[in-house]
Amino acid sequence: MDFTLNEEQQMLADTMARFVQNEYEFEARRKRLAEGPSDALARQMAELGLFALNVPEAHGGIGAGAVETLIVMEGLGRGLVIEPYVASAVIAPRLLATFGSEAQKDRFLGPIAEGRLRFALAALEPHARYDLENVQTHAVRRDGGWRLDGAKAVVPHGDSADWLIVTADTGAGVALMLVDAKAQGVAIDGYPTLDGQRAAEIHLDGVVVDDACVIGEPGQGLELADWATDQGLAALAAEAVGAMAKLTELSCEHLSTRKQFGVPIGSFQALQHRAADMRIAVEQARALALMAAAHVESTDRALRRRAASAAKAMAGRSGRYVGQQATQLHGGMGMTEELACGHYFKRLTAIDMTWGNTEHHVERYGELL
Amino acid sequence: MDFTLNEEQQMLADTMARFVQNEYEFEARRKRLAEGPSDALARQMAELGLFALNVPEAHGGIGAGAVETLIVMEGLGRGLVIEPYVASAVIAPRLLATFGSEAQKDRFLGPIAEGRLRFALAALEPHARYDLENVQTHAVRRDGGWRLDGAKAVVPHGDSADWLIVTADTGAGVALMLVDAKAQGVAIDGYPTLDGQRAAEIHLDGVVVDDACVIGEPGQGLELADWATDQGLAALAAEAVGAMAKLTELSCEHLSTRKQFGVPIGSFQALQHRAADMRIAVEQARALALMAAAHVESTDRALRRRAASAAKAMAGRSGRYVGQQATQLHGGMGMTEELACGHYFKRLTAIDMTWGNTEHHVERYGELL
Amino acid sequence: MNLHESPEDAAFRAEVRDFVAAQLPEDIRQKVLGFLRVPREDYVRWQRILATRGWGAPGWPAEHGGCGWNAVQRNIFDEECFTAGAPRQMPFGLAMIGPVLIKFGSDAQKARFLPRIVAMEDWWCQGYSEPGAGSDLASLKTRAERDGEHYVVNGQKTWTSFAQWANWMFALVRTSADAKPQRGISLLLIPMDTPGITVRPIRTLDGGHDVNEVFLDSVRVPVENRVGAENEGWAIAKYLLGHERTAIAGLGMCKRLLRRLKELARTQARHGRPLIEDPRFRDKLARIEIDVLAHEWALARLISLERAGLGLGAEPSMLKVRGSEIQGELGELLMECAGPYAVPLVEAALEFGYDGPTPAGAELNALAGQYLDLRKVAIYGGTNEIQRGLIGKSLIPL
Amino acid sequence: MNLHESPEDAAFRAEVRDFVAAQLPEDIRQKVLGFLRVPREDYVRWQRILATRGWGAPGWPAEHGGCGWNAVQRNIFDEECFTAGAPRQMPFGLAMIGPVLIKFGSDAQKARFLPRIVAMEDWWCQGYSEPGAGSDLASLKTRAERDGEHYVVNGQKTWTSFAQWANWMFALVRTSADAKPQRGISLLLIPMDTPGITVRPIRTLDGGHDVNEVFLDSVRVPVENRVGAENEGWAIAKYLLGHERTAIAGLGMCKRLLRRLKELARTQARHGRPLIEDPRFRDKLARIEIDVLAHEWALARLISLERAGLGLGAEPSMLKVRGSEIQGELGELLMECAGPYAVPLVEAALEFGYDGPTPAGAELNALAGQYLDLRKVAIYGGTNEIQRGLIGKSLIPL
Repeated sequence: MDFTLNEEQQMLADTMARFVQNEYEFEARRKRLAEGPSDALARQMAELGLFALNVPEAHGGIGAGAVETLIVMEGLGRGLVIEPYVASAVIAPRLLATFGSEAQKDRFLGPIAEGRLRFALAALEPHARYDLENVQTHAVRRDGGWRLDGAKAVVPHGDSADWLIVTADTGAGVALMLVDAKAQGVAIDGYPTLDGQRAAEIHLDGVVVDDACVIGEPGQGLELADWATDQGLAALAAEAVGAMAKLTELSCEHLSTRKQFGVPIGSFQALQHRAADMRIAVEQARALALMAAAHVESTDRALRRRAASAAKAMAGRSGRYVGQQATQLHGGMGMTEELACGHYFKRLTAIDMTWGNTEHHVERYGELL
Repeated sequence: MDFTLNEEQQMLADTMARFVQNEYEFEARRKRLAEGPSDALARQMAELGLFALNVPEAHGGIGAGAVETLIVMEGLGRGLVIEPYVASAVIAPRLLATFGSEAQKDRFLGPIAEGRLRFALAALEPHARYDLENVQTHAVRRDGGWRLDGAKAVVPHGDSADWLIVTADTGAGVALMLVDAKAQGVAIDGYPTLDGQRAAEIHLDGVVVDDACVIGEPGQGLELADWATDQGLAALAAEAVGAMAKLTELSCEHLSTRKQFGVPIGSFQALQHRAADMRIAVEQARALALMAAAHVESTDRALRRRAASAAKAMAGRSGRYVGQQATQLHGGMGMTEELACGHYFKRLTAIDMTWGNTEHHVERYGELL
Repeated sequence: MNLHESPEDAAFRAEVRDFVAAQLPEDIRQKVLGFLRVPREDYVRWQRILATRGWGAPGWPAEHGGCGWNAVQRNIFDEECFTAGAPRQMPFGLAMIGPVLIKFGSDAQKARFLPRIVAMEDWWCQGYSEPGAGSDLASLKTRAERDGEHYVVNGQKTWTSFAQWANWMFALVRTSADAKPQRGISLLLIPMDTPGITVRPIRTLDGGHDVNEVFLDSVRVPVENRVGAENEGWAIAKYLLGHERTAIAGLGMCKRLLRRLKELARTQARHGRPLIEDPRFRDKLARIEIDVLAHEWALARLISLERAGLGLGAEPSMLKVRGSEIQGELGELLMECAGPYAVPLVEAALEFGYDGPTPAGAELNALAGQYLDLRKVAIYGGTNEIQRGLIGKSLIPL
Repeated sequence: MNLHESPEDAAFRAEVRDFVAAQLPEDIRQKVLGFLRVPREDYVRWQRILATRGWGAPGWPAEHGGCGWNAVQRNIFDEECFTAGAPRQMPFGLAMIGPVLIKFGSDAQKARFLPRIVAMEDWWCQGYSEPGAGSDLASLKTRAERDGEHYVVNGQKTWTSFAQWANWMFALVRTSADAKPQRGISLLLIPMDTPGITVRPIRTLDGGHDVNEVFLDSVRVPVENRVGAENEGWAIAKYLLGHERTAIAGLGMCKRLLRRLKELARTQARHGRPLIEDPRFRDKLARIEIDVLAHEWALARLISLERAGLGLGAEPSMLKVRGSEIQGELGELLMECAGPYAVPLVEAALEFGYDGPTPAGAELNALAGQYLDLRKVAIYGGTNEIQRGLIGKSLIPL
């Protein structure tokens, strides 16, 4: 095993660092937070190749793998970037490249690589909490397609997506479908989330989807949604690592500069030990984010699922610890919007609650023991 | 509410402190540990009134209450006294005084008060773990009595008891019975336990028990066993408080005398904070041991059960924390038999695993939410 | 020992409970229990209801308009009010400057301010902390220079809770530079509408606005507004910080959060059944309820020992630490109840009466903010690190 | 990056696994995995099996009889041996005095001692710690005075593991009193049968006897048994302590304990079904397995970065802390598996082949002792407090 970055990977990491430095320094980010995701920035990210990363070369992409995705996500996490990314640049291209029809690939992968199409993963439902298999959205057969009725819950960036990736129960198994966000019968209620990003409740009321928009076979949808979610989990775990690593660095900086009783508070042993435990938490989360990157493309289903759940559970647990302790170490200022600390804490909290929290993924892992 | 000791209670606490000081100083205890429980010491404890405590005055006892029991148990815990006490001096007299027939009271309570009869609570079975209601011991009716077949597991001090308090399934509910330890068909296999005390596996093979030895009504046995166990739990919780309070004191002493790099290790902030957390753990356990003392005699069944389980769960959790941390603070020496530290850790560990560990009692409490 | 509530105390508890149940306005109750924003007028409304009943100042002696209650009664009162969803009684007047005036104030000051505190005709804020100084009072920088019958105050205060709503501030200022740091401090009472005062909000993680920076730029304060002698403010500050040490246990808040948590655990589902029936979540509920019980009994014991004159050592610090840990955990569990619906945060829905859309109702919408906000309990009133240091040092003779 | 084991490493792993499966004597495996006492001869037997295969000294260069393996291979070897239930290779010869002799020993010393270490013809023990000195080597008190061609050694060592089984001890002694504390230390090799040596057992919490006090009373040691120059032992001691820093992760032990835990969770029941199906216990298993995985990948990453010359900072300390925490928790969970049957402790049943009574079989009987014993991992090799201090200081520029 070799954990060092090769030349291309190092360049990618440097690119991310520069991007964040130029566009996402604290004050710049506050402005972006107030204004919401920016099309100009999305274009810039596309120019950097970030949307082409997971698109195969044959379709105009870079055809990179899970490791490169991890590098990008860690960078986005360090910068607390709010632009929609995971569903459009990781989940959708991988899903379509792996399970899509040739027609779907031709239709979608090019525009994805160019950053011109946005996707959202809309697989969870209002009463399902984190259970993918609890699908109450119904798909009824009608000539050459399906009629969908149902609702999807807390869809990250659901209100800025062009296409929704949706599960629906056909009566003979669940199908995974692409739904045009502007199709008749689609109602998208967007709202802000605690971390300054956005999500949406989505209602499907007699939405017509034709067969060309079904991914894989109808009946295969649950497995595909599970696969797609695992790609997302691996990405979120890496983002969390970036965020908590940066937050730990900020905390250590604070400890070395902030003085009390005439000495830097970092000279107090209890706080040194706390910093050590935060650093250890980051290391554990990073180890499993790497493991997830290693296995998320595996055809061994149990291996893939275990890896994704382990990484997400650890990201949640470590993120919670690091977020809480960073706030504590920053004192009152850590409780305010005026330092970066609290923004990291909020994003880490939101990541934990997305697509299954720590408890959910520990349970999912336990079922695979 | 008044948590101060009245004059009699203060005298009792002083008595316990003197007893421990005279008979159970560390080296003396090591000798006792090698020799096992002592009849002479039991007589001395009887002379101090410790066995009469829970016997009503009408039967030659002191007729004290749960608070006095708590004071005694805390004292025994501080001294790590290995003499059998809880079943004989707390559970049996309370059980008989509350639910026993007049004949049972006349027969047993006097000798109990004088410390001449030893009891053991033998309610749990080999495959039942901590589930009282899992009774596979059978009681079959035969003229004027019952014939018992079955087994009882990890009975504290089961091999030095004169009488066993036993549950048995009559087919029409469970009965609680007193079984003469010397009766035909009773086989008692005693063995040492990790804390230097003793327990026993007990086999009942066609043991004949006559009706006079049934406590309460046959069919009421499960409720009585539950009640009896709760008395024991409250006592163990108080013993644990004594042990962990003393262990915390010993640890603080160690911190103030042991030097490293030329200063007492207690001057290191991280260790001061650890001592604080240990002290807090003791305080929490003490609070609930007091609550258990307040409610263990309550006729409100749910209140009693909740209080006993809460106290035992907290005693287990706090005891584990204090035991582990004390060992850590004592360093290598904490890992040896040569300091008191490890002996406290072992007793606290054994208490946690007796009559339901922390996990069991959290679950039991949860069922009463 | 008597481990049961005395009949008098039980009767008192019932009386408080009945009163709160009958008199607490329903809209206020809903705001408080639903973790919605509570506006200024609600605090005033509730305080006046209490004052009308004669319960405006639980901690004060009767001769100054207080209830003259003992610690047990005060604790019962707090607990019942909190659990029922009453807004907290603002401490700045009642628990801070009030007791200081009673002990150090002139007769004129007492007559002028104390009744207005009880009736909440004044809203006080606290001018203690300064930027960069943390809890280290000796490094106080705000200066007050004598100019005839006035002090001219220049400096900056921070973490000033509700300064935006206050019409009075009590502030520590430096009135002499040559003395050693602890000396040369005075306590001034400053009307917030005095020219030269600027209040700047500090937004907290939950989007809320409780705390502020307060800038003082040549603010003229009459000398008669000084409490106690000039340069003798240190003793007053210490008195104030040592006051009401058992209140930091936060027991009422723990019980309120626990009650709410159990309600939500009954209405929120997981794998198709109520959370309270999920063995994993039920264990968590059991654990935290056991923690709250331990906290309650530890507090009761401390109050009893204190009444018996057995003195307080580091025990209040222990209660502070435990109280904040429990509140932090309850915040986590509340958020966990909401699961994915903890992520949405529609700020407008934190206002009572909001009838716009939220993804899953206002009650879940408020939980993430509440979780974030509760982290502060481990920081304020002396961080848990400071408390642990006090406890540790009290245990280890060096 | 390449996050998959290389084909060569995978083949090597398979080779080791097959070898251990075929060659590890069954009785030894049972003792080790059952937490029974492992006698001296079993360690020797296994070491000789490894030596015969050419795997006696994984960490040594080939020219001294070692395997010449890289860190990845050493880690694979350790992991496979541990997981399969092999006794650990005693570190005192292989990982301590062996590497020291290779670097600092004379040719005669190398020729004399190294082959005997690999074949375990000698059993070495370590004479470092002294009573009251902890890990503070500078305060070393044992004196060695020159008397012709001998040193005469007087003093006391403690925490000497397996001194009762050793025929050689390497000991730090003070050969000069006038220098500053770090100077004036020498390293001597002492035959344990030299007159004047007394070994006193220290019983540990689990009733075991691994560690000892060693008293040295006018023990005469030939000058040729000194390693390196007189008074230059400090550098040697530092070299020794800095060696094999990734081994402190204890990954093999973590995996062994985890495997055992999962076995027990399948055979032990709660509420009538296997523990592994109990949702509460299964969650705990999942959590700890996730922890072990994280530990494994963190170690693999560290080894990779180290090989790439990216250097070790405080990472080994992090692995030490996590490894000890995980082992401690696994010890707790193993004990929890046994429930009430964790309480009995029949010492005789800790010996292999015991056929007397135990309440619930030898396998549960050993668990409480194992739990107690595992607490030591957070203490030895530099306490976790020391490790956390090192990590913290490396993070915070002061």
